[in-house]
Amino acid sequence: MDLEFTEQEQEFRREARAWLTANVPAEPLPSMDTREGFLAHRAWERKLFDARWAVVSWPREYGGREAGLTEWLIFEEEYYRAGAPGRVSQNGIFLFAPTLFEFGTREQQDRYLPAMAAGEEIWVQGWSEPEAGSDLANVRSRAERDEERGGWRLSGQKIWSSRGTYGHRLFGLFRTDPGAQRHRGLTYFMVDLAAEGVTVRPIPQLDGEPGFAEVFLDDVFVPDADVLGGVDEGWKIMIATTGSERGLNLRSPGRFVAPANRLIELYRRDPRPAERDAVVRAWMDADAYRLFTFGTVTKLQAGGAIGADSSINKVFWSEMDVELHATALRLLGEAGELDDGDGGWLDGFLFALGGPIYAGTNEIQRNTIAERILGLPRAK
Amino acid sequence: MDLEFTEQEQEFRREARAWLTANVPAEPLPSMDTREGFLAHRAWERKLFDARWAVVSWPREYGGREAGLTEWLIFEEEYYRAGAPGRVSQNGIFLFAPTLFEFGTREQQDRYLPAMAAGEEIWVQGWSEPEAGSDLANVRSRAERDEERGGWRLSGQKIWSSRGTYGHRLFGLFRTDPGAQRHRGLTYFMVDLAAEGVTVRPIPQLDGEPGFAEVFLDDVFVPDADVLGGVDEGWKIMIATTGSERGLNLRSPGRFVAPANRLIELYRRDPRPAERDAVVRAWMDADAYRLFTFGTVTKLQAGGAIGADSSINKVFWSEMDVELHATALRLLGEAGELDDGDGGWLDGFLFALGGPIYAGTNEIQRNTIAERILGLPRAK
Amino acid sequence: MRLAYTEDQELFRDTVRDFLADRCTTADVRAAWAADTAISARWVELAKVGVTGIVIPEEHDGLGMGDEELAAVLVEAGRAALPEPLLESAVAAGLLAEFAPDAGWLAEIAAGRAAASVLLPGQRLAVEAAAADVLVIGLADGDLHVATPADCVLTARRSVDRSRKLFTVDFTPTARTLVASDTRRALARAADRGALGAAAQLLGLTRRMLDITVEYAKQRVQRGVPIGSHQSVQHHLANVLIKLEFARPVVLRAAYSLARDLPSAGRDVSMAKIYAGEAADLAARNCLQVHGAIGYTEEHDLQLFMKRAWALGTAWGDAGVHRDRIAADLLGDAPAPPTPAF
Amino acid sequence: MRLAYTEDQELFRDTVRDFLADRCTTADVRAAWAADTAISARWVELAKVGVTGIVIPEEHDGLGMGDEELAAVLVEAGRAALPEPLLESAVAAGLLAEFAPDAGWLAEIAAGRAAASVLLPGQRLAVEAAAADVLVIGLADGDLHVATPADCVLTARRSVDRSRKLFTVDFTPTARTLVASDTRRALARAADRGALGAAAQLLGLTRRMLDITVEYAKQRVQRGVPIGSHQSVQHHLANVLIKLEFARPVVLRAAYSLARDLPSAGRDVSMAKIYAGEAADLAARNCLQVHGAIGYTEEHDLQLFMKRAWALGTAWGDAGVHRDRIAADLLGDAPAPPTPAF
Repeated sequence: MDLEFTEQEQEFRREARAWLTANVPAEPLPSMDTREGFLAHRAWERKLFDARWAVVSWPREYGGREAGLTEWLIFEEEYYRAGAPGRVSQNGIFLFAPTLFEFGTREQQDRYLPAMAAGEEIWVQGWSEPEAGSDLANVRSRAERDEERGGWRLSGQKIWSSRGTYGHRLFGLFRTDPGAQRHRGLTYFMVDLAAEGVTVRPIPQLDGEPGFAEVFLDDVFVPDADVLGGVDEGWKIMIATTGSERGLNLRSPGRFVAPANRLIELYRRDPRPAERDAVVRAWMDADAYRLFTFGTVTKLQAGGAIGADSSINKVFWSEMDVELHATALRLLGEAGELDDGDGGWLDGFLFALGGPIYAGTNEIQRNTIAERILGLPRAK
Repeated sequence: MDLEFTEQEQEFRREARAWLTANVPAEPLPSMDTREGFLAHRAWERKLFDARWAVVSWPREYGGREAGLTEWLIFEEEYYRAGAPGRVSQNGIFLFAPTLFEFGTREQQDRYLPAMAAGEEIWVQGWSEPEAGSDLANVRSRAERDEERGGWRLSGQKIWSSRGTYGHRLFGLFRTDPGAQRHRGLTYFMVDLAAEGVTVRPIPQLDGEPGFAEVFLDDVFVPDADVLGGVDEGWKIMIATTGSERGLNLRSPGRFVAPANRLIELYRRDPRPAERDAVVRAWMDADAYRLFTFGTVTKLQAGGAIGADSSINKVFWSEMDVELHATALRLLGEAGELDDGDGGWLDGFLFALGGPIYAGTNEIQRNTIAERILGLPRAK
Repeated sequence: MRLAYTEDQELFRDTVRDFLADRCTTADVRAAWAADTAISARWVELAKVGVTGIVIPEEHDGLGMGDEELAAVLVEAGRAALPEPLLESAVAAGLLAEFAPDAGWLAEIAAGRAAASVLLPGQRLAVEAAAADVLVIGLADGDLHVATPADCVLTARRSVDRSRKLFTVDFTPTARTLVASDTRRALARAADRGALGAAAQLLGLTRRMLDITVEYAKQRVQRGVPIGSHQSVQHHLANVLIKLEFARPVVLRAAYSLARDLPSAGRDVSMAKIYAGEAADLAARNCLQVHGAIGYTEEHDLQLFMKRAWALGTAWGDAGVHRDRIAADLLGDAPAPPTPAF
Repeated sequence: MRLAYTEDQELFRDTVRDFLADRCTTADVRAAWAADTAISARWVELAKVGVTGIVIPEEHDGLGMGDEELAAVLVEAGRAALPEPLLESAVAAGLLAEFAPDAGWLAEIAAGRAAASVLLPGQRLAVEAAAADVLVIGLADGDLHVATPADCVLTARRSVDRSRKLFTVDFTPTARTLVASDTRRALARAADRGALGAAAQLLGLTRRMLDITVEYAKQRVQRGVPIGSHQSVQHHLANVLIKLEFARPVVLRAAYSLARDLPSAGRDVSMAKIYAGEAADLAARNCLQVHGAIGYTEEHDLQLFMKRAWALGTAWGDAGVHRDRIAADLLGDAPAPPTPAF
């Protein structure tokens, strides 16, 4: 075992910390789901990009630092420790970009990655559909061939698309083979949300802001150049992306270690012994999550894969996050119900409540754990 | 609302308390699942019976006091408060007797109830079968008609029969119509365990004692006089009995209020603040259970029925009982693992662990709550 | 021994329930979110049903009832997520009836021409402090003041539940506003009434969240079956019902104890607040989970009830405060062994 | 950064696992239940594999390894419910190596010719105190004694796990038995080794209970389907796996910290004991529940592992003790803000 960081990693941490200390805005930005906040967050992304901190794990040519997993985790720890703004480009750079790197053509990568990294184009996921529920194989939105123009005509409806209200481009699956069932006959498309035939209906979330949207597509033309990977091969490509969504990439331990430490401070300022154990629990769980992640990194660096383990991960962090924030609200006592209170704990609580739902509900995750890891027979 | 007891009820309580104070053995009896303890517990039942405390809610002619529900609850509170021995005749007097009162002939009642009430004959339930699981409609044990001798020949296998090791008589369902499916064609029999063809295999429980047994029946003759209710009508009769098992009768609040109060004493003698909240929780849950029960009594006295509410009841008390005893073991610290420790907490813990399993697992109870009370569609 | 409301009490409760089903729809609740005050024309109508005067003596045109009836009605208020400050006004009215019965407010409140709010020692936030006609303010030293918003500097605060119009109150006591001293015991009792009332509302909120979700789980079909047929959904909702059914008699008993000022009343109320709070908390969590993303939207009605539940879980003493009180009673230095509460 | 055992460590662990699979079956565990002592002929065989001498220096014929290797092996001991006092002997040997290396016991233990047990300040029960050849006894004043059972009055006590032969120890210290004073720091470290070792065993116990139950849930058919296809069963067992997978790296880190005497070692060990204890506790409960009545019998092997889990959850400081220590560290008066443990 070796739980030390290398001198190079420590230097990387120092550099990140110094830059963040100097550059993180003193006042929180307005919510990224308001028009004003969306712009402010994009400006912040630009600032990160200019200092080469927007996409640390990407190749240098696209603005990254080719950081390894450990360095990426270090950056995330420092990022959340500094209280830096949420990442408005998150679904693009963490969720979609890995797929684009793996399945996109060089031309597609050149066309989209720089603007994504710089916060110029915000990408929006187009997975769920109103009738498909959490089962993506039920996708009904369809793409019809338009030979004449050299592309496809997309129609249908996507829902729960985060950043959809103000975002620029959508990635998602559409049925190209109407005769095929379930996960066959699906193709992965990139769609310009400014194209003719696209209508976006913002959906206000629990916090009142339109954090996600419903996207209606009515005969929207998408050129062949915006098909990702092969036609009818969308499912396997999507699987790679959801692997990222549910796995290591999106939920770095830094996201939880930072609020857990803030929770400790909150308690020390105004101790409520009745909440002592809950505070200790929240801190320990964040710490355990960090250790678990380093264990996963160790496995990956030895050539292993995450696979269904990501379901274990997702259940743990999503439930921990709710408990952590609920504990903070209890510590605040009477002020726990205030939405204009200090520390943004209520916002954090409302945000955390989505965790057990999105990216596959925790019920489905537990089925996956039982069936794919423990080998139990399929649930009826 | 009226949460006072009447003067008559209070007098009943005083009388019960006085008798119990004078008569409960100073030293705990040996486990009722040892041969020695079985005899000692039967002797205790006899003593209760002689003082007319064995079956307080029964008619006077069978040794009871015709106590109403409230008085019965008062008696149970005093009984457990006094630390009196467990009831070795419990399955007879609480589980089987209500059925015998409702469906038995006068002759059957006269034949069996006095010996049951006096602890002379211990009754044993014959519900589960090895392959039937928790679904009693899967009963495979069968009864074949013996016209010549005027009765039936029973064959098959019953399992998890509490007190089966030393008990005298078994009540249970056998299939009298081999062509009928599921809950049809079943008949309710009373079987002498000393009869030819009966083999009893004791099964040691977690505490090491043979608290239940497997009962093998090989062509056991049972006369018509020992059929309870009509032939092929066993299911509806059984339902009445399981209503008792899962409902109010078996789990009086006194069973939990007494140990909850002992838990408070344990804490006060040697406080461990880390367990404070768990102790408070255990006491509150016992108190809430008492209130819930009085609410049920109020409903029953107004002519209502328990019905599927008994599932709510069962889940609550069984899980509370485990937590209460687990808390006590934690309070004992290092001594928590001792089986020869003071207070019998470990024995109580092991006993409590059976609660979420028997009389319909808590998983099945939750399905019942969802389907029969909330009206959700049947689980797949 | 009878642990249930009387027929008269049930009749009154049912009247209120019917009124609210008609006059306090979720659209009405949303309207209160958007308004500056949640006190609307409905206040006078509530008064006509008798609701604003439950604890006001009959000589001041109230119903002269007590905590049992108040709790029964507040369950219905919770079920409807009624935006008006019914509880706060009742707590204030109780103190007015005891210490300033002739100040003229009681009949006004009973008639729905005035609404009251309250600030007790330890509280820093008052509901509807700006729109209320009268503010009853108890200080830590036991002084009781009857003031108007004009006597205070009010700062609006935003609750997660936008229908709760909260204010921090900066109040300078004067001889004019002082109506009584040495009221600590009455103030503590008022706080218990507040906690009981919050518990009652939390019961109603739990029931409503459960009802909404059971309906959804029956209707919503995925992969060809209603989601309510999944065992995990069934167990989520069964667990909510279990919590609710065990909280209900605990709240009922607390109302009984408080109405009679029994020695156990404080502990009984604390237990009620804890149990009802836990039921509502679990309901919010499990019902949201069963709904999935649709429940996470502001468009869906579930959020109205979840947010009220979170707010009331915190208000009038959260679980930690009440657990401390019970622990002190059960485990403290007092020599008396715990006895059954009745 | 590498949070995993080395290849050498894994090789050693696998050797022990294979040995135990062969030589410590559940029948063997049951034999220990029935015997007066759980120290059997297997002790010499364990010594041959190196297991009794893991923390004994090489110059005394041990392997000269430390807490990491000890923890790795104790996971396997837990998986097998090994009845011998491997942990207690190792804790004793560690103290002997530090304070009485030349008393002659170390090589005897390493060779399996002797077994040791230990009693630390705060403990009142010692495992195998009668059958052990040497008892290492630390007193609250910091004195360390090396005694034999003959120096003590022993009273046998009965553990829920009958393979744990427990005794209360009545010991009168003498000049003859005293080997060192001022050993408080070493005694505290020894207690941490004990807690870490218990945590490691609890991991193995959890895994074994889960394996037994997954197998049962696949095989057992009710109403025509294996019970493992029910969502409630799936979720019970998934929850156990989640607890286990998150406890595992916590225990690993504690072994790392303790092996290097890092400043955070005490807190890390406490966290390991808590997480592994909770995993085992949930495993016992859920696995019993999935089995139903058959799991409630003494005939079924599940009970061997449940009972060991309950005993070890209590031994070496239960969750309350360790939570108190972590809370003091995180929330106490010390000014340092909490930092990541590495």
